[in-house]
Amino acid sequence: MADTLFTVVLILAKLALIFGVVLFMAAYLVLAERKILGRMQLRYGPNRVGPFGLMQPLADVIKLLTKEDFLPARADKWLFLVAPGITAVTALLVFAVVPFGPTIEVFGRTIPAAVVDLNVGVLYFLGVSSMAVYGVVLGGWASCSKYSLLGSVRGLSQMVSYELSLGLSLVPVIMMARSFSLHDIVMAQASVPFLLLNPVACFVFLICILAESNRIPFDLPEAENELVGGFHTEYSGMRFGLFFVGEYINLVVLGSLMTVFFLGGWHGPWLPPVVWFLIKVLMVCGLFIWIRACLPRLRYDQLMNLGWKVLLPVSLLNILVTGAVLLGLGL
Amino acid sequence: MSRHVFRDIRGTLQPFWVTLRNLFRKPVTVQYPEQKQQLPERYRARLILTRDPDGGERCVACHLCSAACPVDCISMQATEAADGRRYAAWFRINFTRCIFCGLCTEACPTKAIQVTADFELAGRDPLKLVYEKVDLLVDHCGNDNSYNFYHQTGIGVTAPRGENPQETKPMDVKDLMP
Amino acid sequence: MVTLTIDNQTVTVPAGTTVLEAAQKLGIVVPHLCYHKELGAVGSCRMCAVMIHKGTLTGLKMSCLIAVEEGMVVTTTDERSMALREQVGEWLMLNHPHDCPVCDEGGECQLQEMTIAVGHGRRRYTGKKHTYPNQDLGPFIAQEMNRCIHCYRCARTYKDYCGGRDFGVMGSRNRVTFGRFADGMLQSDFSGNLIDFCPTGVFTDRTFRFTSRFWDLQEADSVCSHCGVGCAVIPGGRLHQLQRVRSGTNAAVNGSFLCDRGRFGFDYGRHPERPRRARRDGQEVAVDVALEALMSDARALIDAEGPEAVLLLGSERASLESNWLLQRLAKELGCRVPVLSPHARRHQAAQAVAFDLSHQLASLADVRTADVAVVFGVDPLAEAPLLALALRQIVRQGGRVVVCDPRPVELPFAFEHQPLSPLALHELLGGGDMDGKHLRDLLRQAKQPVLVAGADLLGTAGLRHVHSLAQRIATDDRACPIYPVLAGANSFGAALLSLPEQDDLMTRLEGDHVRMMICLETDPLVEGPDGKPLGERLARLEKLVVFDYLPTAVAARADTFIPTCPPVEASGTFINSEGRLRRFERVLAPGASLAHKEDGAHPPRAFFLTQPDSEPLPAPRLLQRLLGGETSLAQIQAEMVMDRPRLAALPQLKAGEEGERVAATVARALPEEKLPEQPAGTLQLVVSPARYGSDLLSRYARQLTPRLTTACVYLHPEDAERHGVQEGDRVDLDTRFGRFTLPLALSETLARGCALVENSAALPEPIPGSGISFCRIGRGGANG
Amino acid sequence: MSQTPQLLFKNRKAGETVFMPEYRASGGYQGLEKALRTMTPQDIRELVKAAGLRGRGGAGFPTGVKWGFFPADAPGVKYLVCNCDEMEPGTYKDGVLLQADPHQLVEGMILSAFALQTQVGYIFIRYAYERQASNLRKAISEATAAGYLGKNILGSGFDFELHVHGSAGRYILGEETALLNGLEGIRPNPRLKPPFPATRGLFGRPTTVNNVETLANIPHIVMGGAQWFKDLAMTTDGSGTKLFGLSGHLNCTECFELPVGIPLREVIETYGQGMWRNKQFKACLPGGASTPYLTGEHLDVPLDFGTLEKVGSRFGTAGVTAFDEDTCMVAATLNLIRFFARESCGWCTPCRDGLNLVKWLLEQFESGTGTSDHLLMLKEQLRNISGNSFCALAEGAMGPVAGLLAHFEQEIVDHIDQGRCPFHR
Repeated sequence: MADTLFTVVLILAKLALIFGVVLFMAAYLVLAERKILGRMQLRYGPNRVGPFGLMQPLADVIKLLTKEDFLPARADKWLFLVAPGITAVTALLVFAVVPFGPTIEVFGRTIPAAVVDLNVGVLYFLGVSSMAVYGVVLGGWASCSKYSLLGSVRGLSQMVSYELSLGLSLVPVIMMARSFSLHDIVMAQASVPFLLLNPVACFVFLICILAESNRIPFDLPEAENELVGGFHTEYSGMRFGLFFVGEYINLVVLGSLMTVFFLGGWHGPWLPPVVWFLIKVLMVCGLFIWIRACLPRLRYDQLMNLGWKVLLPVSLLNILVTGAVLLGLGL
Repeated sequence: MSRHVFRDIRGTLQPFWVTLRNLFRKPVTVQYPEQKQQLPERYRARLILTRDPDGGERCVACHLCSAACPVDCISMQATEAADGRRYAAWFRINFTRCIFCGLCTEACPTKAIQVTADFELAGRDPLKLVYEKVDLLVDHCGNDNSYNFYHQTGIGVTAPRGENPQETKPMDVKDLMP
Repeated sequence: MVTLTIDNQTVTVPAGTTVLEAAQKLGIVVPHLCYHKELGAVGSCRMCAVMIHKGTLTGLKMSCLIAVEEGMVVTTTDERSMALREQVGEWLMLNHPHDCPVCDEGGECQLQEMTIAVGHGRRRYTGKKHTYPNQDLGPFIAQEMNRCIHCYRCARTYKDYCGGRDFGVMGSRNRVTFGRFADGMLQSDFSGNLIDFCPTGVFTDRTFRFTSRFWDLQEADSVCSHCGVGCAVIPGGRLHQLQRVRSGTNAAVNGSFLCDRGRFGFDYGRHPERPRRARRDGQEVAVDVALEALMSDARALIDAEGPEAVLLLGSERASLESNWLLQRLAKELGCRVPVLSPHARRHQAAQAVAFDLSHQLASLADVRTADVAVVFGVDPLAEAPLLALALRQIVRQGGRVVVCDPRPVELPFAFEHQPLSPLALHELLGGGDMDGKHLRDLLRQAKQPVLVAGADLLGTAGLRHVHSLAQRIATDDRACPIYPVLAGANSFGAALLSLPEQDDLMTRLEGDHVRMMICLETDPLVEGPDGKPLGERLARLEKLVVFDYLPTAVAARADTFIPTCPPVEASGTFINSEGRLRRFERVLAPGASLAHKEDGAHPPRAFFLTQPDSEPLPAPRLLQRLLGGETSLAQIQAEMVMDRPRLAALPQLKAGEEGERVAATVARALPEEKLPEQPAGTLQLVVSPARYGSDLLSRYARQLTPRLTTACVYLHPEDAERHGVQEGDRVDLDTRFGRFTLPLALSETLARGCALVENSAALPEPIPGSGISFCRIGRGGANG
Repeated sequence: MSQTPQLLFKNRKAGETVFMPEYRASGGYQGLEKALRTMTPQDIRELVKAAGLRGRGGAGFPTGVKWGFFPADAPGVKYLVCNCDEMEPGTYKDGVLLQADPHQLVEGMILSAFALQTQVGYIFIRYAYERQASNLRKAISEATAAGYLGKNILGSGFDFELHVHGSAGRYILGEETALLNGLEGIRPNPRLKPPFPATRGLFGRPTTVNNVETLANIPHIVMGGAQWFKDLAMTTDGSGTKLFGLSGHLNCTECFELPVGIPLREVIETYGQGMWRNKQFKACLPGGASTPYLTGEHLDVPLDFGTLEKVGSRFGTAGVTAFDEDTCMVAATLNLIRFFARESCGWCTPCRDGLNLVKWLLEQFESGTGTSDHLLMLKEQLRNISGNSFCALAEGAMGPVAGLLAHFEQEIVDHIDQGRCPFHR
């Protein structure tokens, strides 16, 4: 009984911690992105609210919360209301399996530094992250606006296209780690991160998560200058905020996964593992922001060509090569 | 495959370098309310109605500015003074609509409507941005100190008919001499 | 038909067409100034030069002067012709002042357009410009001679086409001026055409001076409602105010001309006392409240007293749709069919035209091309001014015009006047041979004769006679059409809609059956022939409901008043005298003007969703509300076509087009009209409309005030001598509608045995076209 | 000098006017009598055509051809109008002729009227020719008294009445259709052609308009015959004699009757007695103010319609105005253009405004403010006015300008370069 209670408390505590950290990170990623983009464009970025604009996220939240919650005429009311939630929640859910540190022993118990350590963590990640597309699709469709619909159709096909390569790019990782558990995958990289062992898979994975997160250069579902914001055209106030937050949570989550799958997780010298983990995640997020400052948006046909004609064959080939090498090495 | 593989790769990577370099440069942004910029001479902002060198209103209410205005923010009513001068009975510019494109000043044949550099027009009451003639009319010639439209028109307003420069005296139509 | 090639395009046009017109047909604009399609070509501006490559005359020629030839090859963009055109542009602009910003023509100036079209943009002449003195041409037309480019169009319009005598060309070389010999109001009744025909800003509309720019005006194709001619007009307004009227173009009716009454008499709709609010028992109420109350009153009365209790009265100035909906309303209420005109005799005459004569009516275009016209009982300038202009064209082409009318008719051309008293006119038409043979011979020899019949003076009987005369004159190879002159803008339409069971107003009002009367845009006290008895009868009614847009006498007496819109504020259909269906489109939204009230006053700064006083609704809309349910005008028209097959053209009708003639179906027998016997010692009384200020609309058009004439009684000198009165005396006139005193004027050209008064406000009861009545005359006792 | 046969001037005596007795004594009215007795109208028309008489009023249209267009057999009233509105600067031959011998015109008009079967004739005479008008009135009354005018002339059954009508005094009235308008009493703007006066002229009736000298030649043709008349000229395609009115910088400025085709040199040196004050000949107007200049190189050109057209000028009215070497041709042209611009009727744009622009341009040159742009403009004016005006006035006005640009462009350039008139001292 007490055992169960302890487990529940532990899980709740971890949840609260992760929830807090992830949301905090998401909020400040927004600010960081705006500041970094600004500096890269020789601007200051937000610098009015608080010192160096540090209170900007708070101001944004207050603003979003106090804005009118607008429901378009002829919109599908329930789906319209639910869709932003789907995006945010699925992003958060993925984080359940992400290990952010080595297992620790507390009161004689081995506690994984993740909400749960599923032995099929990779599959869970793939499955849940696929759900995220529902937020985009349902939100766009329910708005009853041609821009939203176009955005959601784009989002749907984009995500479906890249989901495949995403999954296939992880196969070599699983082959090398011989486990579906994320914890095991991290452990397998104790000496050398998979980035160095299998850079091709890492590259494919990076491109795919860029596409998954709908960020530049793959932000076709939003495409402000073509589709007026795409699937979230009709959203305002906190519902828009949820989409927005969901996108940045996703950024953190995908950064974490990148860290877990290819950057060796929490492994690193001198510093505590959690700090290493955080540093790596922030580096990935920083890369994303940097890319946003540099690359233009792809054209739709280029996007599809890249997904189906380049990434898919490359990841398939990579599996073959990885398998052959593993076989050759007799591992 | 493209024949310019290396150029393309370079083109893809170069922005990363540019942005990275920019990250450590000083931003060019002017922090507006605290710092003010020196505006260029031809800056286009709030419109005024000027007077001719003789002190008369230049505006003849010809409606050309309102016709040129792409946002229809100018309206007026012409009327006639006792000396035959055409002028605006009322003249209204709705600065909530104005986009400061300056097309009205291009269209103005009398150089009456001119732009100034006063751009700080924001306010909370839109009606306060609807300027009437009394708000627009200034006491100077603006950027042209010599032009007086009525000296060029051939109709007798500022001078009797035919006594403006470049005009002959009105002819006597009943004169039998050729 | 001739086929020629212009700029590599072939076009087939009738022989006699000029190259300029053929090019216009292809959509090629050859710049021109002195040419106008109504005035023809004179070749004075030399701008329309084109290069003729193949034809009798080749080389650089003026396209307005060269008639097309088979196989001709023309280019309009040849280098030589372009150079000449640009040069002509420069010549014309040598002395033209740079005052477009203060010129009312700016924006609709042909000179501006053509100067740009020919490519003249840079001034090379730096010498001095000519100036001219201006003339004061009266309250309607402003002159600014400096702008003149000497195209001679004004003189050709005013003198040649319209027959004005007080305007012309003076001086020579580049000092040619156009104007009157001395300052003063232009005397012609067509002076306003100078505004339309001057290609630049020499002659501008003084009533419109500095009011609006052309491009700011809301304009729509409309129909003039001052008389039965139904000229095409294009009213224009801004800030909810009608500001001017210019002539539209209708080749079958007015060409491109308009009379001054139609052009300057438009301000009845902005009369300061125009009622704009619904009223019930002296209290302002909402329109819907008033409508509901009037409906329940009517239903209650009909339930209690039977169908005779409510009388609906239509109008000759209300649109076809309004009158028809009034009939629907009668059906809905269960009362008797409406009376569609307050003037029974006039209405009967209009019915005779609409049903008996409609298959052989002439249009004004037919009148213009005729070679002999005989006019019976019409004073064209007063009753149908554009008819006078059409008749002038007959004379200009060498034809003849004979006018048989008791009045001292004046026309802007040479014509033969036979002054016949109304009874003598009937006798002549009825077969008496007084000068009749001469007329008959004249008509028989004519190649294209036309008869003009004034319905007011002739009545049904006279029209009948004119009809039979026309049948006798007509031969197999040429018809003899009749141009009828009806009074109201929609007299023909009201007659066409009338039903056989309709009675005249006074018959219906006999006895005390009628307890409630609803008048639709009419003032029976002024427009009907029975002012005084009608007034007494109206006083005995329980309810008097008036729909109108004018502050009329009957509106002042109404228990319930509901404001409606004048034609410029509504869309609808009129049928003009010649039976032509004409659509007019709404120009402005109803409502009080937003324009400044006095000098320097601003229009309101605050914003309203609805403008104050914007309540007036068009009459058809109000009637539809009474019937329950508003539909579109098109829907009403579709229903009308189902009901009246003669109006089949209605749904396809477009404003600004020529309009469709309504074809006759079955001629219907008209009652004989008995001519009254003349009592001994009396004179025949002729009540004639004045040129200005007689019809209801021009009574409320204050802009026409400068043209009003003083009211007087006219007698032939012989009659005056017999009655012992002298010119200038104040004389008493005893008529069946009362005695009144007016100064006496003598006229040699008046028919003997007649006393003529012009219908004006000076009469105790203004009675238009009272038919044949008699009066006694005596020296005025009051002040000698 | 004296061997030229004198037709029109045979009765001319200085300061005197010849009337009926002398005129008849010198063979007057014999042609009329011969024609009315022995010839048909058709014969006369063919005779004139064969004689090759060309209009003496300036345009030089063959009179016989013009008469050929006239519907002489049409019923109704027809008019014969004599154009004596001689207002062209440098032309005064008609005045001299009528001053000397008015009966010639009267006889010529009766003959022409008979040939054209017109019943009414008008002599439209310049306002300033008061003496000539009274001479004509006297001649007409004499001819009427003698039975040459009025009903049933000389028993031939032909009726003709002749009126003298004074002009209102503007140059444009010399244009035949403007003249008809002036005669009708309306504003003398030229009329649109077609219809030509031969079909619709005065008061809408067929009308023919001829110059004084043309009409005065008719009796001589009738008397002398076509071949004799043709042989009078010094060129093969010319015919008859011509009244040359000399003016300008010559020692003798009088009117002479000389054969058509006489070389310019002979006119200047023999009849004009050389240049005034022994200056050099520079240029001349060969036929009145509306003809392009001839220069020294043209001195041997025979003066006839065809030959002058070949050298780019016109014979016009043969009012030869000579200029010496000290003349500023720009100023001379400006003077002429001032006249034409002032005399424009104001009907068509090229004449009304174009001539004024030409005047202004020449003033710019003359005052020294002209530029080469102005010269270009002047050339444009020449190109655009010539041939594009409503009547011949503006085209004639551009004659001297055309001559100026053809022969004296360098003089304009000098004006521009020096910034003043080089001849101005």
